Amino acid sequence: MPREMMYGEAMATAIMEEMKRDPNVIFYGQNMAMTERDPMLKAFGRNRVRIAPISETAEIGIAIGAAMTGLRPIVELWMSEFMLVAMDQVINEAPRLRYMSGGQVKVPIVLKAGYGFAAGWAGQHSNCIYHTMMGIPGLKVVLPSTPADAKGLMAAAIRDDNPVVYLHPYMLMIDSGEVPEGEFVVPIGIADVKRQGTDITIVATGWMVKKSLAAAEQLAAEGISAEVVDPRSLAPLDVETIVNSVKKTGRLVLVDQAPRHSSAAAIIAAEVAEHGFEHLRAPIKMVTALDTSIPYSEPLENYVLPNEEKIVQAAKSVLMRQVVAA
Amino acid sequence: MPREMMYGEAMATAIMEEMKRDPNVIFYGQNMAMTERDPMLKAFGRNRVRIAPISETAEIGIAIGAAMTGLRPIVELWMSEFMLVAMDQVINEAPRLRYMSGGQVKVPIVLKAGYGFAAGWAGQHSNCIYHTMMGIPGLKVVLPSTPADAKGLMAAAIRDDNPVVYLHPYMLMIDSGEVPEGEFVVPIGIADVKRQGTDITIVATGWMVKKSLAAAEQLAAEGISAEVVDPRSLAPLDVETIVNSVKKTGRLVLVDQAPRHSSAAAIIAAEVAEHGFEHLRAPIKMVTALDTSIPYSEPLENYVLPNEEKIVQAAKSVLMRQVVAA
Amino acid sequence: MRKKEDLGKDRLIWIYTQMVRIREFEERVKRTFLEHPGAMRGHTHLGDGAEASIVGALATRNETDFVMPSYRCHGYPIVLGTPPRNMMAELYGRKDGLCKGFGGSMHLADPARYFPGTSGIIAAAIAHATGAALTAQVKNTGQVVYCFFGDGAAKQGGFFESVNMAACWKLPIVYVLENNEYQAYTHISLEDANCMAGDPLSKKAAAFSIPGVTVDGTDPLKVYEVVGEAVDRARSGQGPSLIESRFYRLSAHGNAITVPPAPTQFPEHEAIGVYGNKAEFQAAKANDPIQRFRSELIKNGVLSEAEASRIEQAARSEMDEAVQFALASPLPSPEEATNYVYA
Amino acid sequence: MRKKEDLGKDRLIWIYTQMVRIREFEERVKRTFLEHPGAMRGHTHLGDGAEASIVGALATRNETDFVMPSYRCHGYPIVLGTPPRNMMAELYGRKDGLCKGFGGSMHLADPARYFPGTSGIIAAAIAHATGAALTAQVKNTGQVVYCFFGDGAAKQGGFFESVNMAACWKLPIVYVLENNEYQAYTHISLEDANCMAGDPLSKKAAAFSIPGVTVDGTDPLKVYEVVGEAVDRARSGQGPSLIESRFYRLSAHGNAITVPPAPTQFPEHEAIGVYGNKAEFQAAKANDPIQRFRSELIKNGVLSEAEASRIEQAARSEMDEAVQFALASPLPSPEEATNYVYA
Ligand SMILES: Cc1ncc(C[n+]2csc(CCOP(=O)(O)OP(=O)(O)O)c2C)c(N)n1
Ligand SMILES: Cc1ncc(C[n+]2csc(CCOP(=O)(O)OP(=O)(O)O)c2C)c(N)n1
Ligand SMILES: [Mg+2]
Ligand SMILES: [Mg+2]
Repeated sequence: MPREMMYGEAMATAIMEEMKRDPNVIFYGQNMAMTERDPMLKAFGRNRVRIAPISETAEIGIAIGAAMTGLRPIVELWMSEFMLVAMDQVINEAPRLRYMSGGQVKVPIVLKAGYGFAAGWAGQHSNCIYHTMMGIPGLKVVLPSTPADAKGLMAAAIRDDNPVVYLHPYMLMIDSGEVPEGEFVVPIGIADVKRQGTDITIVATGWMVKKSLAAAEQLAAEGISAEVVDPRSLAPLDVETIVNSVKKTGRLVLVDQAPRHSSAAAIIAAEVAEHGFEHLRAPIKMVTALDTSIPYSEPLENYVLPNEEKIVQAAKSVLMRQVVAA
Repeated sequence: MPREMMYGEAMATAIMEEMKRDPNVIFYGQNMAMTERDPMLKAFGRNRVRIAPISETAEIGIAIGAAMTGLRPIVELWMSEFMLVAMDQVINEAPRLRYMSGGQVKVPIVLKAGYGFAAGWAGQHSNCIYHTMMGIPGLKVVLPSTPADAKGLMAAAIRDDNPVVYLHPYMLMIDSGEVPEGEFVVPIGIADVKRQGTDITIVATGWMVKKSLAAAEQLAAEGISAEVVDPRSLAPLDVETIVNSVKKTGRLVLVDQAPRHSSAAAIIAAEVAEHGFEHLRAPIKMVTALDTSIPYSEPLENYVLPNEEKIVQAAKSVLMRQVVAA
Repeated sequence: MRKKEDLGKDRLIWIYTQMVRIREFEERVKRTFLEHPGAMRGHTHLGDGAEASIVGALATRNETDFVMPSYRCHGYPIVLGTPPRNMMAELYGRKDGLCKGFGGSMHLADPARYFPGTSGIIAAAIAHATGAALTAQVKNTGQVVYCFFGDGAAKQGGFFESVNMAACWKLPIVYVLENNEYQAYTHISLEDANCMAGDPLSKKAAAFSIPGVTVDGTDPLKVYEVVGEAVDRARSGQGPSLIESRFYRLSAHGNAITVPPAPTQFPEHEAIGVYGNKAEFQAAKANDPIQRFRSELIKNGVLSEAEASRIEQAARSEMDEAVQFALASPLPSPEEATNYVYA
Repeated sequence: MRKKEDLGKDRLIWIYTQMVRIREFEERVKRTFLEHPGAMRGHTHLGDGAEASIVGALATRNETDFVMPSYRCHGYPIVLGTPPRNMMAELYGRKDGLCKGFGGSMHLADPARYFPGTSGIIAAAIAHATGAALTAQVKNTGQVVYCFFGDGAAKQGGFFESVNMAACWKLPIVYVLENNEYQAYTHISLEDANCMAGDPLSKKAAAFSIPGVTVDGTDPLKVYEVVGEAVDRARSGQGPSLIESRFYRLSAHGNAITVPPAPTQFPEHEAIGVYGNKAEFQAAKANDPIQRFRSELIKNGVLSEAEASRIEQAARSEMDEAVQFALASPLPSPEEATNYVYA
């Protein structure tokens, strides 16, 4: 039976359930489980639930070593940018140790981090850094946009035998939705069509899914039927579902919270330009953050980030373009 | 008067000349200038040429702080992957401090690093990590493919008032070429057409330029005229020159030493899919490393990396495809 | 060596005045969360409790010495002479903000006053500060760098790397480890190995064979002496020192983290809100460095009760005016956002 | 506490045998660069000079204890019982290599023998080793982790972060800092603040309030005692120790870095090649830990000259055979490259 819950609660529920299911799962990070009142701590004790110092390199590196030797650690990192001090562990250790050992070890870790807190956190706390983790063979990256996906992908990430970066948009933390109770696993690597449509495909991730769905409503009011596809996992990327949508609509807008060249949008656009080219009836269009850091002041921040209006405009401009057969 | 020199010497020459020109330029890194016989040390002394411990975070962070207060540091990092332990300094500090201060400070640093040493260095020393640095507003990334560009772009990087990551392909270190003597600056952000052609555009960077030029010769022998474009700088990216080439040829192959989704190729493909779509007469095709880490053994490594043969095949396959107007 | 006895009356009053100005600024900021909800965005961190440490340290400073703290950065520029009105306008995200509304609370910068900028990433600025010391050394300017960072930051690798390099290169820098007992919501006894062993954090200095001293950071004059010695050492080419300044953060780590438009305010201090330890917090309050220094100055005849009140009143007016200035300043226009990306 | 006097004759001979096997393996590898140029690709680093330290440390080990060194990793698995033929085949990039040709010299792994794998990035594996200790603690297995890393690595932030966490969590791990006087081409006196002040590197332990001891790493029995105490401490739940083991690397840092197809070989040791300090190198050679331990054992009647020769001959044959095995093993087929990306 599904139950209404917030995104944040959905993640916590999945962690709690998976820890009950598998005694090898452990969970630690900074500023968590400070006191004995903490529910995780109550349920699993200090051996499996720990508090860490501000030491991301060690926190992640320790998770890797623990995973190599039989545990399944989840590391709470809070904001994905904090991983940048430990990026070697994330993209040059965790995903490569198995390969370099000729398949002898596995590294089942989950790195959990929020991102894109577009609420005045300014230049160093509001960014999207998933581009640094895409195209790193061995590493998986998931990015749920609904409470149900948040639960199901967390369960999948914990059960996965590979390192998984689990990114959640801060802006969705208190959004509510129906979440299946009990065992519920969303397989990693399968995109989800969040809204059916026929005239144009909008591909978006995270918070941008919400914005794209809102834009799709606006477009619908003007008689335009937009399909909204959420890859849900950036690595591996479900190119097939996206190309199938483009096959149907012939037009593609990509929405991404990151600046253009650090966006997942650009990667997806490239895949479609190679594998879906024949179906495109107009140029691809990317709606991304502007090429600036994220400014503090609200009007500046709003100006830089994608929004419904920009998405609607982009969709319309693509629909107005006719392909000129060369 | 140009003079024949190796890539490595061209870089060193530029550093030497710029240090003579500007007393604010300093140079340090690990395992350099160990003894008084070092030519840089002889010329500039221990105050401006230093040896550093294995502390990339501090090395780069110190460069940033020195740059904020009036110096122009060049940091020798040897292999670009070593920057991953300090990625916060590279993409979340250096390029953002100016913006966050409302334009009050500037951070003129050069981070010099080799990359892609495809010579059995295996999973952690052979990678390309430029994708982590693209789309970071405020950060410039250059990637010269010839000795002349190596000199001219180093000079430009040192003179630039912004943080510049200067990446040089290890595989080109002892390649020779004509290099102008004395003042020679290649502006950052201008692509170079390394070979004129009419049938197909090949865009490639670094070592892949050499491979693409070789592939173009093979294609020429079969009557196919390939244009080879080297962006030279990945940030900012000269989309215009690339689109102009596509305008002429109608077909595009992108060659990149990185796996598909961490390649610059994908970013460029996305730009062309948006800004050059009407000129494309066939799908874009990317020739990248396979989706694996780089294996140690030679036949495995060869299998994973792009080579002339793969480029030639890709070019031919694109030429065989006819656009199907939808 | 500097002795607190050498500090004249004016200087003592200056120290008290700066402490009060910092406190009043922070109190004003805190009130903003009630008076103008939503006006301050993101995450704001206050320096109340740190005043004696900040001002005692900076009282040793030469006019061109660099000051480079962490993201908890309001206190320092106030001492350097940065107009609080521009600081306040920055926190309000206004055009007349110190950083034109681009940086906010965590990223104040006033390079003209030797305050080159701050970082929101833990310990990142320790390396930047060390770099400023490199500039001073390379250019032989005689400047010293005052680098401030938290007890939590002393668990980040970049801290160790930076201090080792400063020690190897004998850079003119003083590292002030501000031990306020907490890193965000975590008490230091849960995450620092020195502390867990009952040792002072200044023991970390042994890792670099540099002087390491722990000082009572609630007493500005003790801080003055200890930092003064380290500054003299740095300026004379003998390299860095590590000073653990112990005091207590008197407000919560920062305003509550909420998703807009949900309102955000400063919650109770973690000692109470998280650990249920009222006694710890009340003891710290009872030891408020400002009250203590005030009593001392009055007792020693440096200040009369009336003079003290006048100083406090002036600070209150100054910070009131700062808020009025901030409120009157326009928001930046959206298109300005594309400025300042490249130099 | 373990005393070297308690080591029986068999165990002493075992120690000598393992030391000789490591040396012979490394000599064989070095010769490969002359005998089969191009066969070993990338960068290869040898452990000659470290034998006494490696074997003395591992002589204290229980059968299921984890061993986690840096990229300079050939010596350890030899002691653990990993067949040198598979190690050699790995270095030759063959199908029968320990890692099937995927890892090479810097990335040996033999998890079945409690050798989970290594990293080519400085200090990265210090955190991994600490993680293995976490597994041991969480699962309460009684295992201890032996973590080896270089003097250079002790300047990387991840080292400090890891040791602090191990100390806070009282993890069962022993950190052996292998001070071989060089990080690549740089002498330690140029980059370590302790060393520059004339202090031992074990002083870094003070940053975590854990025991820090410096030991003569050219004497396996001294290492045995000092590491043994730290291991006992770790196993009994008292947490980590830092041991600085001092010895001298007897070969150059690694084979020369060249661009293929230019040949690569081991250059002269940096003491000579870079610093022109022949005396330093010759003194280290004269103090070769293997020769010294051999003489000692013979002097003490543990070993006869003939027995010693037999051990050496056996090691030579074993490593000769390893090379033959490697040469006979096929190269992997190209398409295998896409294996092992995901579990
Ligand atoms: C690398 C990194 N990790 C985590 C954080 C989140 N964070 C922000 S403030 C803070 C606590 C810092 O504590 P401390 O250094 O003691 O400074 P204080 O706040 O007490 O002044 C943390 C963990 C961060 N900003 N950067
Ligand atoms: C983060 C990082 N920086 C730089 C390097 C390059 N590097 C490889 S080995 C080495 C020297 C290591 O010295 P040490 O830790 O003393 O170990 P040793 O080689 O003496 O055993 C360096 C700097 C690296 N691999 N990783
Ligand atoms: Mg603190
Ligand atoms: Mg060493």
